[in-house]
Amino acid sequence: MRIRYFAWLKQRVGCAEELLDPVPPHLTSVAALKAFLAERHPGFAEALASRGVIRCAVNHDYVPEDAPLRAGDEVAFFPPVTGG
Amino acid sequence: MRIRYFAWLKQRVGCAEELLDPVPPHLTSVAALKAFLAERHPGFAEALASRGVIRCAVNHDYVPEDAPLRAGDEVAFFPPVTGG
Amino acid sequence: MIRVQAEPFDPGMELARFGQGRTDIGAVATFLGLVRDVHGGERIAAMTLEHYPGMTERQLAAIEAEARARWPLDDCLVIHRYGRMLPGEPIVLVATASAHRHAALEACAFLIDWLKTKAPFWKLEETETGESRWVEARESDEEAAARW
Amino acid sequence: MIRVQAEPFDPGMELARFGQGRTDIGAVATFLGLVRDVHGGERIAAMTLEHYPGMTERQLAAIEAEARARWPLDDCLVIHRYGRMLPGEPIVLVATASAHRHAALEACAFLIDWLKTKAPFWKLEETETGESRWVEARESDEEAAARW
Repeated sequence: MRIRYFAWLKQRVGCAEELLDPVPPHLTSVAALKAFLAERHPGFAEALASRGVIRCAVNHDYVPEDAPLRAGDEVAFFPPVTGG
Repeated sequence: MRIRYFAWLKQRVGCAEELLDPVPPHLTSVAALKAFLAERHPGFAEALASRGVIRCAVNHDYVPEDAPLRAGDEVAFFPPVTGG
Repeated sequence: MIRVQAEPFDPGMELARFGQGRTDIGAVATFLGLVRDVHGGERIAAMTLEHYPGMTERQLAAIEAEARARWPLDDCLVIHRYGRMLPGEPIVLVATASAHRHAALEACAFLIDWLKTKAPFWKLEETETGESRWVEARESDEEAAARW
Repeated sequence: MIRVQAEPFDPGMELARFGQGRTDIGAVATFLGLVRDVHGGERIAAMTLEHYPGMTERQLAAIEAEARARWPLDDCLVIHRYGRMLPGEPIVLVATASAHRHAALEACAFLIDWLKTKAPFWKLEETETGESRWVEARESDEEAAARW
């Protein structure tokens, strides 16, 4: 599973992407992955707690908290978008 | 007083403009002028009766029926506009 | 700025010029109206726009002033043609510039809606069979103008 | 059509090309977003747009498909840049073409509103003093997108 971070979240976490291989078997939902990454990266935990909603996309689509995850997924976390 | 007609109203009346000089003294409002022109031009009377609202402008501004008129005014009658 | 002219204009060039050299404009909205080759199911060969010189400029200037009073616009342009034109040719261009996108977008929609019901233009269509007919005003245009 | 690119584009040329050669389009609406030289009272020297390659194209295509499903569009173009750009440079262009003006205008406003809240771009501003800061998302953008 490939994890990607964008914008200021990338700076807070300290990396642009990381690979989970093998994927810990309990990471079957976005919520579980978030909790896992929050333990691994204090910056991620802080961002989740303090900067409002962190958006999540799986395989380039927005997904809710309870979305299921599979080993080959690309999961991205990022702040609210500011393009246009 | 200069009277102008536009679009299909011009064709119905049969002229683009006419001068009222001197202006009959009772033509002190748009309503009075309309009645006067309806007697003079059957096509104008018909248009007033059958084609919905004829718009009126005095000196290039839209005016209501009871707007007062003066001898030097330019008064225009025309169908609803269709530009843009 | 208001321009009423018989000559064709180049929408791309007008947009390129609009707000050129300025760096404080965040948003530009434009509306371009073109002659269509079909109307009411019939092929249109050409369109002639009659207008009321003098009143046209006065009404367009009033509509522009109203837009500038309602929205914080950095710039505003209305070009409207009169005379005979062919399908595909531009009839009208409205452009608005603002620091904020909703101001630009709304002012642009407002300008074309008001212009459609207040600017003294009348369209005469020529069908491919050689007939000429005046385009009827549409109630939906009055409703669109009334929402502002 | 969707274009995501680092290179600048020429809005005038894009508008000139858009719908070129067609005679069935009555209305073209465009929205152009530009880099402003001031934000939150501070002078901006440059702006860098980060994006999420792959997801950007996917989201923009979905937004375009949604617009085409909601309005009868003859054509639709979204160009969005990424990378570093200077004040006055174009960031985004949305263009819509339709037989009917309200379809073109509404679809254009919809596209930019949705794009603002769904397309994965993030603006990093450089102030004139050399500082960099990420632009905060605005609640008003969420509200604007929610009205559609």
